[in-house]
Formats: sequence, structure tokens, C-alpha cells
Amino acid sequence: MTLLDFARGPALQAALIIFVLGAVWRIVGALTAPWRLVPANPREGALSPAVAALKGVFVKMWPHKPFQQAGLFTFVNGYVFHFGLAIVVLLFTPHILFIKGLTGLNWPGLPSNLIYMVAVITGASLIAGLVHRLRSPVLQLISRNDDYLSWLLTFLPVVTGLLATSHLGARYETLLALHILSICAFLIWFPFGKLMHAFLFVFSRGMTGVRMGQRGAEL
Amino acid sequence: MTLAPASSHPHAPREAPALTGMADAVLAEVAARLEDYAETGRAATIELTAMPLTTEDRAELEAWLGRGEVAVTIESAGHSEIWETRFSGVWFVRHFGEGDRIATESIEIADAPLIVRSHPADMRAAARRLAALCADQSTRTRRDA
Amino acid sequence: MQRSQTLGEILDSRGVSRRAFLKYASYVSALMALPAGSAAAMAEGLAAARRQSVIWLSFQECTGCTESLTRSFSPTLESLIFDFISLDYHHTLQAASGEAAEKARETAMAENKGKYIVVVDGAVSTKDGGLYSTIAGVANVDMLRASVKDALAVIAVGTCAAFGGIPKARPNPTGAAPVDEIVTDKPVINIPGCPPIPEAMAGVISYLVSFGKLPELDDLRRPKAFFGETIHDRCYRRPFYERGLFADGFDDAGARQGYCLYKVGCKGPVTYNSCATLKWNGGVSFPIQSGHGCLGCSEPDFWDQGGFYRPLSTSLRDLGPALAGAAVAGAALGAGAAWASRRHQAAYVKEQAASEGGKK
Amino acid sequence: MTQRIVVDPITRIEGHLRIEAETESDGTIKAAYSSGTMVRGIEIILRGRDPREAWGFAQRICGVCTLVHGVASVRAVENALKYDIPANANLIRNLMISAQYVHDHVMHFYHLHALDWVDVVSALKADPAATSTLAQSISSYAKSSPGYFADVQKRLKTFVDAGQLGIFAGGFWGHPAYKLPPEANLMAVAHYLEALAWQRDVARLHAIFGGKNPHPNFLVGGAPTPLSTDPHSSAGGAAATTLNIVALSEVHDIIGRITAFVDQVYVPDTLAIAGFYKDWFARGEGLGNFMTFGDFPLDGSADTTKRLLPAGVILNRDLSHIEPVDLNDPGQIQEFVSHSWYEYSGGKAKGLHPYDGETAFAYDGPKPPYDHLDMDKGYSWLKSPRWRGKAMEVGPLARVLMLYASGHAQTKELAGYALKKLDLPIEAMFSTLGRTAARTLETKIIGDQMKGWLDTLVANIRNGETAVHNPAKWDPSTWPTEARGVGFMEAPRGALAHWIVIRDGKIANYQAVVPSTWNAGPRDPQNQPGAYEAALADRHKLEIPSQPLEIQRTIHSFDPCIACAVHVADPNGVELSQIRVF
Repeated sequence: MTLLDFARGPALQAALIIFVLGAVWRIVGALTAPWRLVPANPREGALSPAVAALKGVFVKMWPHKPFQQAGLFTFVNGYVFHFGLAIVVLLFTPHILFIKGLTGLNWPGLPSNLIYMVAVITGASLIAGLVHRLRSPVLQLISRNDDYLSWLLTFLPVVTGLLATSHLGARYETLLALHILSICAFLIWFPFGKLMHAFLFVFSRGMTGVRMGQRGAEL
Repeated sequence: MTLAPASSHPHAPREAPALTGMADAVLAEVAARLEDYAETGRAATIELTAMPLTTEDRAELEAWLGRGEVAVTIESAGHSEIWETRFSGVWFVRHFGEGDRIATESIEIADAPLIVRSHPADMRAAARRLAALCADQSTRTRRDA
Repeated sequence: MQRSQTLGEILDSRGVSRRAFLKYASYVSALMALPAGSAAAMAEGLAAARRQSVIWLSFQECTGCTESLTRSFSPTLESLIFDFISLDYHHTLQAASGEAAEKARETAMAENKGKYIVVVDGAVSTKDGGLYSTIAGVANVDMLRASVKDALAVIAVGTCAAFGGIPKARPNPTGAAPVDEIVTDKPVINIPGCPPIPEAMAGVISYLVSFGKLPELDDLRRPKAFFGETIHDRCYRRPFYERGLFADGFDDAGARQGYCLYKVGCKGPVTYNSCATLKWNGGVSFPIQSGHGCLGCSEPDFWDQGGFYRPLSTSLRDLGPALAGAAVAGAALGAGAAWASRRHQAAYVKEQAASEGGKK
Repeated sequence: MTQRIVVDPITRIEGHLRIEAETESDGTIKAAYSSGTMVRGIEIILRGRDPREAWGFAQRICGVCTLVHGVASVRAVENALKYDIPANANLIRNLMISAQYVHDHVMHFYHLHALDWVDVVSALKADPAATSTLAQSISSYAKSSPGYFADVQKRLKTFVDAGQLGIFAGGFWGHPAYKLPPEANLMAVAHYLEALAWQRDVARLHAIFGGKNPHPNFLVGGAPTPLSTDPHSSAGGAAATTLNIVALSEVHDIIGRITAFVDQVYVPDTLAIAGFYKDWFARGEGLGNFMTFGDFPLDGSADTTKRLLPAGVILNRDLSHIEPVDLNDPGQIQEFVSHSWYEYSGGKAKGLHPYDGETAFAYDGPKPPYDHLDMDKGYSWLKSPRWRGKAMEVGPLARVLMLYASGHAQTKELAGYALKKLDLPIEAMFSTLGRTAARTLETKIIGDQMKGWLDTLVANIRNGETAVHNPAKWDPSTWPTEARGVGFMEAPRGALAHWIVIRDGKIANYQAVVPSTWNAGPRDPQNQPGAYEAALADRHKLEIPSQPLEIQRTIHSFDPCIACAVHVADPNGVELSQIRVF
């Protein structure tokens, strides 16, 4: 069995099973766990929980005024690599075919050259994020191994994907296998670390919105 | 045989890149090699067969180089056409294979392409054959007399 | 038998000049992208060589490799077998049969001890003593071992001989194995393909005859001259791939405009071969040009790569049921965890209430 | 005293064939046994795979008749799914199949069969001028000057003088059964080389439609090559992606070269060589039963009445009556394994229709290396197919007889011309050389149809009809849970059919019953011999038992293709563990 066979076969299979199992476990667990709402009665004129939750989700998409100066880089850079990742993952034709193979869903892709450009920007943005994290004493203080591991496992697929398409460093099928294996690692770690925020951020922000709303606090 | 359709194809592809710029690159290399040859006497061969030249590229290159004073045809293991271009010392060598298809194509920078010259071993063999012929002729002449 | 003449002497006696060698050599060196000046050296090598004795063994095969070799335009099979090599044993072409054929093989081996080349097409059945494929009552695996004993080198032509090919496809019913699994003490060159490009076979044989050494090989023992780049790298449809223009079917608008065949399963990106540059049958076409994706036929185990029409970026396995199972298991785990948590919380609240009640 | 002659390997065929013959002391063959000695298990390998890619596996059954199994396979899937293909795809397939016929038959004649009749060494004694006269007397072929034949002879002479005979080493040169004068031998050697060069051009037709040859590509639901009517697509470069005007005019040229060579070289050579071997029109037939499945649909429909080659069975050489053939009738086509190295779950004596076919290895032959096979037990990897329990001969002779019996005008005319020229009655066709001559005649008949198919294709394109693939049932989700079908064709070597059972989008059973299995199969439970075995027992006397040229002649007249014939499957997957040799 070649490395590519291993990657496309058992590795991908195991990784996807772990990913689905873990992610469903955590989502179902989070949703069916007891919701510890604020025991006190809501203040008068408080927003309904649904609206408050929505507000919580959307308002947090941009920093509060007092933090705008200091948090601007984090926010902008965050947007860059999140959008970059979404474009690369969801609009590159080979990736679409991969998703189609799993789910049967299909949509048009973007030109590959454009994707390469976006991937380069995404990679640069991820590096900038890491440098920022390492240079900021506060961020250093609150960073765990989980943060670094999650960063690495996001960064590797981007880099290996770029290397594979540009045939740099090794033969294409080796690079492609490494790319797939890096995605496997990403998938395996995903449900258990901070990467899970991709699924959970909606609920956590919504929850914050509800709680703050009940207290009548401005988000 | 014509195949002209009643109407043009609805999804006509955009014009194919007929000229890729490869001809310019080859021409530049020819120029550099020729200069080198004129100075140092180092002959060179530029193999065109495996180059990604389009039909148009080839035609352009051939037109640029043009035809000079010498043209040679060889009949050995198929047909070959060789000509000196309008640049002295730059030769176009084209070998045809099975079915008169071009088998290889190259540009040689030399005083004469290798394949035109007679090989010493061939000349030795020819000398033997010629000597045999002379001997044969003389016996026949004597017998006739 | 008379002393065999050198190829140069044979040409002399036919009154043909050495230009024929030079022309032939310039073709092979262009084919194999040899450095400039190699043609002259190769021509000299050819002139000094004797007709190379070649023993061609056909095992678990379909004769497609031999058929392919007969389609070689330059060098042609005729020039190869009449001018450059002595094909001393070859089932499909040789005149003798039965005992006489086997004798021809043994004679060639004895007369060219240490100098002959063995070419093998077809896989070698190894299961149950190789009884699934025999010639003259002898199992292929035994005939191979005996034939290579005094060989100079072995060339495995076709994917079956090089990598096991279709007989080795799952579930490999006859225990088919590639040649280099059996022959471990001789140099082996693999020229895979189903079948291989004829010029690749003829080119490698010519190279061996004229230089008397092996061409540069990759890690799968394939000559780099022919297997150095992927089909995708040299495919004229590559620009469409880069522009994201793909055929979605075999006869849709994209297919008619010659868009990239990646979506319909083309294996060009992971297939090392010269189809896109040398093309087939005298440069007429190659599979992608004629509208079908590359099957990847010069790669090991290409039969078991998940399907000809499955895009390269998809998983090799059908994951639907496994993932559905994982989702159900995950949901159960999640619900279970939540239930445990609720019970834990209920017990805690009760405990709190009890302790508070106690205080009162 | 009975003698046992073994010929293994039979060379100049496709695959691995062994013949054992029992002869009387005067060399007359009393009984013959045909054994296929190589198996790969392709039917086993096909199980569980995507039916749309079965053609690729099936095609690798044989690289000589390189497309026939691909065609039979896509037809089987299309039949199972009731999948119509566009008319253009049918025309493209017809062109590819007919090119295969011409290519295969000419190569067989010159490169595989000719050396049974042509003494290469004797050609050295020929007078080139006389050879030229001979060649010009039988054909208008351009390459016939004394200088041309002198060149060929010189090339042959240096080859022989150099001391390495290569492929000609060990031939039975000088055998008394060689009857051609040196000039005819020299002409044949020249055409041996001509045909090698010519066939390269024929194969180009496959490369145009299928990307390469051998093993061109096929597609379930049509043909893979989109047609382009775009004027730019002929310009080369990135737009040259489809079948365009340049490619079609090349097809046109190839067809011209095909018919020229067949008319000017192949047909005259066959008649000329046959004229020296008339005694071979009186032996080597054997069974007297002939079968065809029919081929060359004249449009895209499954209507079997509209085919160039008819289907049917002729029994006991009775050309006045043709029996119909039904490939789906379990009582008609059955395969037996009583003398084959397989086991059936219901016992060895039973016959199975291919839909219910089984292929489980059960070798009970001697352990290699061996000298002789045991004919009371299994002795071949081939099965024994039978039609209503009868052994059948398939192939060019069967087809030509079927065309003749069904009143095909061109066949009657051609056969009449050839027989008159050789001064032979129609009964002479039931023979070794009758088979060889039938192959030549049908090459001409089929080759002559090619231009018409191409013209229709071009006319369709002009009318704006460019579809080559029907995408309707490409997606497996459109298929029924279970489907079964049979794809049949006339391969150059004879009637060929593939049976497929599709379950849940995957292959549940796949069985190929191929021409050389009909012809080369071993004895059945009734001890009825197969076509090779019967033909060899039909008036053969070996002049020199150690040089069994006579066996070669009759076996080669069938054009064996043994990799095809050997089975190719197994519904139960595993081979049996009780291999009894060890």
C-alpha cells in the first residue's frame, strides 16, 4: 500500500469516523446538557431569549468600540484567514468533489489560480496570527498547548496543499498524501480541542447574548 | 471531405493560444550558441522534437530562420531534409520516420551537420568495395580483350 | 553457428552507411531527452555492438505489450528485431513451437551466457507452486528463475510484469507477483503501462544495446526519461484545470470544449508516463485527448484505486454507512453525557435543598 | 503403436496453449487434447466492482483482439440497464470493431499463420525478377519491382548470414510439407514486413476514437470522444481536444489504406498460397456445427434483425437451415467443467448457464514440472461451452457460412469467385484452409462497409447530430436494485458474449464465454471433443512427428486466443481449498 493509498483509504476513513463521532457527541452533549440560565427573573424590557441570542451571535462579529484600536489586528486578521480557509476549503473543485463524494452535495468552484492566491494569503495570515500571539504577553499568558496545536493543524493542510499543487519538495502523490494526512490529523483533533469553536461558537455567543439580555446588559 | 456544420458550435472555445512565445526563446538560444560557436568553435544541437512548440510556433521559427544556400536530402533509414538557414552555421535538420511523419527535428550549430559527413568506417568499407570493383573491372576488361 | 558480426559490419555488408545509426540514435536520444551529443556516442555504441540476444517470456499476460511493441513507429519493430536485436524466444512472433521453441531459448541462453537480456510481460503466479500458469509443463515462476540465471539484465514490460497488474487486482486469485519480487539478484528495469508506450520499450532496449548499461531509473525502477513527469504536468488540458474549467460529463459542453477531465475521474495528476508528450500510435492521440480520463495504468495497483470515474480527491472507500454509524454513536454518547450531567445536577440540587432545609 | 505428441508452447498465438495428440505409428492423429495452461481469474476480480468500469478489466482479457471484450462488456451493462446509446456511438463502435477485424486478420495471416505455409529460408533461393513477375501477375500492388524484392532478399540474407536467426530460429525450415516455390516464399516474406508497417496505420483509427491502441477506451452509454464541429478545433493546440474534421479525414485515409491493402495484397496472397496447398481444403474441420451471435448493428437500437452479420446455428454442415440462438435461454448456452480445473457447487457433471455461472479453481492436474496431462481428469483452464449440449465451432468460417446460408449477395459472389479460382466445391470450406480463406473473405466484406459507416457519421454531424454519449443512466442511483444483461458481439475469432448480474450498483456475477473457449475447450461430460480437438483428429498425418507442422497449421487456422478463452470467474469468491495435487 502506498502512502497515498493509506491516506485516501484507512487514514481518511478513521479520521472521518472520529471527527463525526466526536463532533456529534460534543454538539448533542452541549445542546442536551442542562441549560443553566440565570435563575433570577429577567429584567423588565429585556429582549426575548431568541433575539438576545441572535444579537449575541452577530454583535460579537466586530469589536466593541473601546477595544477597536487594540483588537483591530486580531479581528481583521481573523477574518482574513477564516474567509480564506472557507474559500479554499469550499470553493476549490477537488475539495468540492471530496465533499460531493461524502454528502452528494455539489456546487460550482472557483478557478484554481485564484484559490492558490487565496491559500497563500491565508497561510500568511495564519503566520501573522501566530507571530502576534507569540509577541503579545497577554496572549502568551492565556495560550495553551491546545491553541498551538490547533493552529498547527490548521496551518499544515494549507501549506501541504500549496506544496502539492506547486510540486515543491517531493513528488506530487507524496505531497498529496501528506496533505490528506494533515487533514486527517486536523479532523481527528477537531472535536476535542478549540477547533470545535467552528461548531460551538454560535451556541456560546447565543448563550452569552441570552444571559446578558436577561440582565438587561448592553452587548 | 468537408464537415462544415449548418451553424457554428454554440460553445465555441476561445481562440487557442497558437503562438506561445517559445519560438522567441529558441531563437535567442540559437543566437547565443552561434556566437559561442563563432568564438570558440563549440558546436551545439538544439533538439526541437520534445519542445512544447505549437504548429504555429514551428512555422514561425522556420520562417525567421529562413533558407540559405545549401540544402541536402539524405535517404538512409527513411528520408531526411537538411538545410542551412539564412544564418551561416545554423542548420535545420529534419528526419522523417515511418509513413513520412517527422521523427525528429533539431537545429545544429556547426560548419556542417554531423549526419552529412562521411563516417571513417563507411569510407574504409567503401574503399574496399571500390578496390574490389576495380579488380573486377580489370579482369573483365582483360577477358574481353 | 558463425561468429556474430557487429551491427556496423552488418551495415557495411548491406552497403548502408552509418548515417542510419546516427539517425536512429538521434531519434532515441530525443525520445529519452539525453544530453546533446549523446546521439553521436550512441551511434558509435550501436555500430560496435552485436545483435543483442533477447529472450522474451510471456506469463500471465494478454499479449497487449507485444502488440504495443509492433505499433512502434520509430524505431519500428522491424528495425529492432531485424537490425538491432536477436529475438531468440518470443511466443507470439517466433516460428518454432513446442520442443523446438524451448530449445531455441536454451540455445540462446547457453550461447550468450551473461550477455542476454530477459524481457518479461505478464505477472508471475506464485500460489500453489505456480500451477495457474505453465509453459511446457513448467511453472512460470520456475522458468523465470531458470531464464534469468545468466542474464545481463531483466526488463519487465507492462504493468503486470512491473507491478503485478490485473492478475494481482483484488482479490489476486492466483497469487500473481511482479518480476522484481522473484528476481532479486539481477538489475530489473520496469516499463509499466497497460500496455506501455511502444517507443518507451524500443527506446530502453536500444539504450541498453548501444550503451550496455541501464538508463537512469526512479524509485519504482522506471526509466526517468519516460516516467519522470506526470501526465497532468504535461497535459495540454492543464490550463483548463488551473482556470477551474472542468467537464462534468463525457459529452457535455465542457467535454466538447476539451475542458479538464479531473471531475470525471482522470488520474493524470498521479500517473507518471509520457502519454501526453509522446502520445500513442505515432502521435495520433492519447486517452485524455480522445475524451476519456487517464486510468493511471502505469502505476502500481491502479485497478484498486477506487474506480476509474471517481475523482482523485475523493476517499477511496465508500464511507456513507460508517459515518452514519459514527453520527449515531456520537449522538448517543452526547445524549448519555447530558443525561448523566442532568442526573448529577438534579442530585446536587436535591442535596443542596436538603442541606439548606437541615440548616433551617 | 500409439505415440503421444506434446506441443507446448504452441507459438504464434495469443496466450498459453498446449496440444497433446495421440498418433498411430504412421503419424496419423487418432485423438487430440487441447489445454489452456494459464488462468488469471478476471471474473473473480470483477466481482463487487462498478459495472461502468468492467470494460477496462474485461478488455485486459486480451491485448490482441484488444477491443472485443471492452465492447461486449459495455453492451452487457447497457443491455442490463436497458440503456440506449446514440447512433453516432454505434457508428464509432462499428468503425472500431471493423478496424479490429481487418487488423487482426491481416496480422494473423502474415505474422502468426504464414510461417506454417511459407519457408523463410527457401526465399533466399528466389529470383527477384521472377518474384516480381509472380507478384505482378496476381495483383496491381505498387511495390512489386525486381529491385524491391532484391532488397528484401538482401536484408533477409544479411540477417541469416549474421548467424543470429532470432524469431526464425528453430523453425521447421525445409520440412517436406512446405510446398511454395522460392519466389512465392520471397513475396510472402516481403509482405510479412509490409503488413507490419501497414498495421501501425490501421491501429491509428483506434487511437483517434479511443486514445490508444492496444486497449483503447470505451464508455458505457456511448463513446468517450466528443465530436466537434468547431472550425477552431482543427487548429491544434489547446482546442484540439475532440474528434474533429482533421481526425475524421485521417479516419477516411486509413479506411482507404485498409481497403487497398486487403484488395491488393491480402486477398491475392491468400488465393496464391492456397493454390499450392489444396490438400488442406480436405482436412481439419471436425465438428460440422457452426454458431454466430451476430454483430454490426446498423443503428443505435437493439433490434437484432438489423445487423450486418446474422446470428444463428448451422448443424451438421446443413447450409439449408439456420437455427435461432437465444443467449438468455438457460437451456441453450451452458458451460461444463468435467475436464476443466474448476468445480461447480452442484457437481462436475452439471452444465451452468452463464447467469448462474461459477468459477472456482480446483486443479487436479499433475504438479509442475510435468510431461503429460491426465486426460481422464481435468486437463485445461478452459471450460467446455455447449449449445443445446452440442459442441460448436465459432469464428470466420461460421460467419461466412452463416452469411452464405442466409443469402448475403457479396459473400456468395466472393466465395464463388475464390472457389472458382481454386477450382474447389463449396464443401472445401469445411477445412483448415477453408477457415483461413473465410477469414480473408470476411475481412474484405467488413472492410468494404467501413466507408459507408464513416459517411453516415459525417452526414449526421453535418445535420447537427453530434451526441456520442447518453448521460441518462450514467449515475448508478438511477439503476434498479437488480439487473442482468448479456452483451454479445462477433469478435474476429468468433461469437463472444458477456453476461452480467448487477446488484445494488455493483457486479454480483460476471461471466464471459469467448470464441476460443468454444473452439479450444476440452471434452465435455459426454466426452464430445471441442473444435480444436475434433479438427486435429480430422485426417491429419504427421510427416515428421518431431516437427508437428501439421498440428500448427490447423490450430493456427483457428487463430487461437487463449488468454481470452481461459476463465475468467466466481460467484462464490473463494477458490476451493482441496487442491489435490500436493
